[in-house]
Amino acid sequence: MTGARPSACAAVGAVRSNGLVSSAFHRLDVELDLPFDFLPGQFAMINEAGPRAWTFSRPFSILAAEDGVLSILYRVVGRGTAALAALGPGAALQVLGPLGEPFPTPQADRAAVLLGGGVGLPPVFAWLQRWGRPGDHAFFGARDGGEVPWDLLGDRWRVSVDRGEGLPGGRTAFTGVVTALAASAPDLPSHGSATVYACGPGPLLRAAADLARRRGWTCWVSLEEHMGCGYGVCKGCVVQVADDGRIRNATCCFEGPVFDATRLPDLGSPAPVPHAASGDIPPGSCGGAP
Amino acid sequence: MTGARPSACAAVGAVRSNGLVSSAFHRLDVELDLPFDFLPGQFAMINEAGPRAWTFSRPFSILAAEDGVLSILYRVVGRGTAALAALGPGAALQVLGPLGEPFPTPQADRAAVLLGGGVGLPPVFAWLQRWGRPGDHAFFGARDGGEVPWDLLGDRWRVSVDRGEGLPGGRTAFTGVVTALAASAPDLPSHGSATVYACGPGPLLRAAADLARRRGWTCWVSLEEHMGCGYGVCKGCVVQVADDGRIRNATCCFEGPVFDATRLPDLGSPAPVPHAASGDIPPGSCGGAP
Amino acid sequence: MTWPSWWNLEVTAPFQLGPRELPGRVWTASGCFAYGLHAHEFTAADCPTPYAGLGAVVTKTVTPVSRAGNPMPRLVETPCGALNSIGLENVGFDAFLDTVLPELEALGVPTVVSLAATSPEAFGPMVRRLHEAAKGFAHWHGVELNLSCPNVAEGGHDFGGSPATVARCVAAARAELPDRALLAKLTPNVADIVQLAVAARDAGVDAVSAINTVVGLDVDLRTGRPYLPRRFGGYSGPAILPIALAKVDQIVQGAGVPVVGVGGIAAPEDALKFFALGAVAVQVGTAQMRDPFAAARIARALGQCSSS
Amino acid sequence: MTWPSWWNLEVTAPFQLGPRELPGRVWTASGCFAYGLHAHEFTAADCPTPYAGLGAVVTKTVTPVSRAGNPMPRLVETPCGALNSIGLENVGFDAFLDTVLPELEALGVPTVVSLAATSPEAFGPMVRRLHEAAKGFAHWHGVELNLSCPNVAEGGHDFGGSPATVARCVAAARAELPDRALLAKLTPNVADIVQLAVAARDAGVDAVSAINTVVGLDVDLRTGRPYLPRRFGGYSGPAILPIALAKVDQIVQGAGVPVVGVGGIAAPEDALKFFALGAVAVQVGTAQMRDPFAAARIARALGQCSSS
Ligand SMILES: Cc1cc2nc3c(=O)[nH]c(=O)nc-3n(C[C@H](O)[C@H](O)[C@H](O)COP(=O)(O)OP(=O)(O)OC[C@H]3O[C@@H](n4cnc5c(N)ncnc54)[C@H](O)[C@@H]3O)c2cc1C
Ligand SMILES: Cc1cc2nc3c(=O)[nH]c(=O)nc-3n(C[C@H](O)[C@H](O)[C@H](O)COP(=O)(O)OP(=O)(O)OC[C@H]3O[C@@H](n4cnc5c(N)ncnc54)[C@H](O)[C@@H]3O)c2cc1C
Ligand SMILES: Cc1cc2nc3c(=O)[nH]c(=O)nc-3n(C[C@H](O)[C@H](O)[C@H](O)COP(=O)(O)O)c2cc1C
Ligand SMILES: Cc1cc2nc3c(=O)[nH]c(=O)nc-3n(C[C@H](O)[C@H](O)[C@H](O)COP(=O)(O)O)c2cc1C
Ligand code: FES
Ligand code: FES
Repeated sequence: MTGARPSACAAVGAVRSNGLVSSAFHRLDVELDLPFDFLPGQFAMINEAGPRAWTFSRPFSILAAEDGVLSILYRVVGRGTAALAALGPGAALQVLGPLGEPFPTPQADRAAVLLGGGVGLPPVFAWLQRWGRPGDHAFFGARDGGEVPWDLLGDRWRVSVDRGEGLPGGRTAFTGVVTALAASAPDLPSHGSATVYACGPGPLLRAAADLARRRGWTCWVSLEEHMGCGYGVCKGCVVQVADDGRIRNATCCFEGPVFDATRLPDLGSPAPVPHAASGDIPPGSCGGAP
Repeated sequence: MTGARPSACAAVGAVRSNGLVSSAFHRLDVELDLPFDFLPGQFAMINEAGPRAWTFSRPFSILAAEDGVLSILYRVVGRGTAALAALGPGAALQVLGPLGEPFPTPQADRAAVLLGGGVGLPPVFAWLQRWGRPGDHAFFGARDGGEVPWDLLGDRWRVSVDRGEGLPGGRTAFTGVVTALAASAPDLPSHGSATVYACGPGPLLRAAADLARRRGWTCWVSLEEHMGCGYGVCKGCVVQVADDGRIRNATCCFEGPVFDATRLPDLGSPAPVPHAASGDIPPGSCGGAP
Repeated sequence: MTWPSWWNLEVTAPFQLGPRELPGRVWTASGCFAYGLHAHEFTAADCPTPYAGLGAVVTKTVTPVSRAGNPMPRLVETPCGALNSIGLENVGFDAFLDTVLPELEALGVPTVVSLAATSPEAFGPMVRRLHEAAKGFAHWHGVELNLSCPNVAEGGHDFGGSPATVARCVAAARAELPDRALLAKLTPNVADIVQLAVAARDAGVDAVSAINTVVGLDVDLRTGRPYLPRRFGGYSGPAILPIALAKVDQIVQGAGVPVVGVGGIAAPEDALKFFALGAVAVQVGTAQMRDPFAAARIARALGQCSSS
Repeated sequence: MTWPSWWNLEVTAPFQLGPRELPGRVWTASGCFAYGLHAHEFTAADCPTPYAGLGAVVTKTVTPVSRAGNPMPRLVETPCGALNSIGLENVGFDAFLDTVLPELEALGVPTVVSLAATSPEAFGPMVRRLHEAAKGFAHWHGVELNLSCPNVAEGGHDFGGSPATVARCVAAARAELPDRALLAKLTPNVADIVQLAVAARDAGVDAVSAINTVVGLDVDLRTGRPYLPRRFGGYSGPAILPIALAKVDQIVQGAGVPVVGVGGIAAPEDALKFFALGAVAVQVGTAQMRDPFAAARIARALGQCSSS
């Protein structure tokens, strides 16, 4: 979609800093042993190094990568992220990245509408940092005011919260979902003249696709799926995409995570049609993959 | 042998301190959530708490247990002890103990000859602390002067080293094995009038048993075997003992680790005779225990 | 831990297993808690005794004649489990009946007796003698046939591998055991464990226990040779949990016989997984070696949640 | 790491396997590195490319017609491994021959092609077509038959479970493959893997690969139901290492056929254990998913030691 991706490296990292930047988001900065470049929307697979490594690394969108330091923003949701949150400075990590299809670069004639929900912030944040122009619009949604990484966001981002609690003094936020905030913004681009870049939970992506459809905007979404390898080799992360009116599996990690929303039946776009041929071996207990 | 053992507790511990006390010996002090009493020669099974626990806890002789703090002395030899050495203050441990048969208490008419080799020091050290009398003799052997925990030993212990290196200023040590140091000591008890308490590597125990045999002394040794459970239930730690002229398996953890050296064919005591009946099921792939 | 909404089993309440009511659904597994007598004076801050809330102690398998077991070393730790090659060291059936069983009864320990024999038909007389010796015992609840031993009379193959032999073992024991629970413990080292479970069911078992250990091997890198003197060992611990869950699911779905789940349980969540698949009870093996209170703690954790 | 004194194999030197010389003894396993084409531009500080020192990339199993695979989720992580239920998603044999294999040849990647089919006899024509398509290819070294798929023609049972069927698969492929190495990959989910290896040997295989994944299951505690939509998955990773070592040892001792060891290798020490038992080569599967350089790093570590 965007041409050449930077090639990935399997780097060894050392935690530089790791801690909460809001009530729910941790920021991890890792020093790497290799130069690391990325395009906004790409992600990295991260794991502990050594005998405590988990079977599978975990995917995290890249927030920034400067001077050999990779930064991510994460929420603790399970065992891997809990283990990550327990690491102190100096802890050794293995990092594979950058991976995946990035968000497209800006188009001269279209404003960008960035929609980030929760820990879906990094790819759209990185997009604005890299490609943002004065006329682009940035919206971020969180559960409540305490969750919002205010210092990171600065003034450019308009913020929505599900519940008004935890808003620090001097900050304002819209109460409601982030797509409602965006839809109600007075300065929104007109019909057909914007591109949406969205990352966040499923309902956000569906609402974003819907908003874009109604306004005649292009809409790029970054999906999350369970991942095994993150670099396209295991087929453990497939999502259904429509190609030529047929639905087929695409790897979220390699063909995605960024997709054109109109290709994704799960976002309510084209009507689902039957799967492409599944071959002549029946499903079931299959070699190495029962 | 010594009557009632204190009953064991399955305690939760928190590391109070953990660090080197010589070039090779670490001392670990653990605060326990239960009162903990022991007899010298007993040991504890120690493991990390929580999901990082190893399948099997590791056995360590008890150096001391005072005011709810258990102390052990250990050398890093493999993965469990390496993991132990990496734990800092506050780390959670699971501790099961005290376990096993302790060293017998002193006999009025016999001097004690304590022989400790390397990390075999704790049980004999604890014996001297608890039961020691002015006429008892304490000998400790290490690989070199740097390995010796001088501050812990104080003046009471006579020290031997394999190699003279690493001797701190003001300290003296015999060069040779610890049993040679003991045998050459000018003030040794006469024939038949001493009891040896020994713990250390196999060659030390064999030499101790041999010395005792030649001098007509009683000899108690503390054995080390691989252990699974440490409390007698898995039969994973058997040693061969002679009973009534026949050899049978005894659990090192429950019937031992302290044994009368004359019962141990492996220490060159009685001549080995055939195993006791092995039942009518042949050895081989056996239920849960192939 | 937070408990799933579907969970409503009372694991520390009595339940019926064949002709017998057992006091609970969390048991210790054979061979990992000896005869259940080594830990009764142990203390812990959070549990009164290692038996608290237990449905049964399955005693170490006893054989007609005592056994000295295999040479040392007998255990290898692996990253997520262990291999054992104990070789069924046990005191023998006579000593078990004379000294062990009466002590368990006196202590009030709910007991399931694990037996192995040299031919299928040998189980009948063993069970009959057990029945006589334990007449009137209130805490002896059942027998578990350990069918993973070589069948001497029939060429040394495992009893456990052949459905026909499993059926003969069960039938012989059942004939002498009208009033206690009869379990057959199945080996996972077969292509189709459902066939074994069906055979056991048809021969009259009240439940099958699944699984015994999985055949494994570890190499001693210092020598380049297998670490255990007999090369192979029985693999147990958390590493085998997914294998045990698969076998239990196959049996529950395919054989319609009650299943006692064994294999890899180290935490309450692990036990829950077996119950979720339909197991009527669970056994804790390897984890009991590390912590004599493991099964009791799991029972307590699961019991608290269902009663809240 | 320090290397054991008995170790003297040159794992990064060419070795003969049947009619073919392969460039090394550390390979990637089928299904965990796709077709070997996703990582060739990856960099690492300590390894020039993910292929450095590799003896072969065993490509993802391809079937006569492309497959969409199983529904998501397809993977579950367990404490020491993972379950997968990919369902053999693959591009199909035609696309493989047209686009994948020529690219591997152009890149100079040593390749072993993994094939599955719907009947034993279908392997013959597949191998023949492969042979024609790859005529003159210098880097295509062999074929691995994935015999763990349901045999449609014969009632849906796994090919891999029956020695007779294994023999027919091997014979069909061998007849068309005089000049490349032929391997049969065996399933561990049987009572006696030696019989399968003997059948493969007698039918003319050059080596057997052991093992494929072990049947496992995990429960989703939120729902109380199996986590994978098809209930069962293939268990892989460090947890299965002792099982794979046991199977490899049984085959080496009992079947006298060269063995390629697969299962649970994540570190050089793990690979060493297979070589210690007599394996002629090893394959790295699950660990390759976490680290595209896993096999290359293992080859490098083992290579350094033998050449020092
Ligand atoms: C391309 C991509 C980019 C991502 N970027 C970020 C990011 O920048 N910050 C961040 O905090 N998280 C991000 N995630 C999600 C993150 O990978 C998961 O939260 C993490 O893998 C969970 O690991 P765990 O071991 O803590 O949880 P687990 O114990 O594995 O799972 C806990 C819960 O999370 C769900 N889950 C697990 N993995 C995923 C996944 N990959 N996608 C969706 N749900 C999952 C599980 O179903 C379960 O409900 C991203 C995911 C993808 C695919
Ligand atoms: C009753 C008893 C008391 C002990 N007291 C002490 C003590 O006070 N201080 C101390 O440092 N150590 C003591 N040990 C030994 C200690 O238990 C082992 O060093 C420890 O278990 C090794 O664990 P690891 O995981 O580091 O090594 P592993 O990786 O398990 O093994 C490393 C090496 O040590 C050997 N080994 C492992 N376990 C034992 C064992 N139980 N006995 C002998 N060799 C073993 C292995 O064969 C291997 O060569 C005692 C052992 C016993 C049985
Ligand atoms: C040291 C040891 C000894 C065992 N002895 C027996 C035994 O005598 N009889 C038996 O039926 N199972 C025996 N087993 C198997 C266990 O009862 C259990 O089936 C197996 O270990 C799997 O459960 P786990 O993973 O909880 O240990 C033994 C297991 C271990 C680890
Ligand atoms: C995600 C995944 C996909 C697999 N696909 C295949 C396959 O297509 N063909 C095959 O023969 N084996 C397949 N396997 C099995 C592996 O090749 C290997 O035999 C097994 O995973 C054990 O090795 P490991 O523990 O190193 O992963 C697959 C394994 C995994 C984890
Ligand atoms: S995670 Fe492996 S293919 Fe996407
Ligand atoms: S270690 Fe289990 S019986 Fe001694």
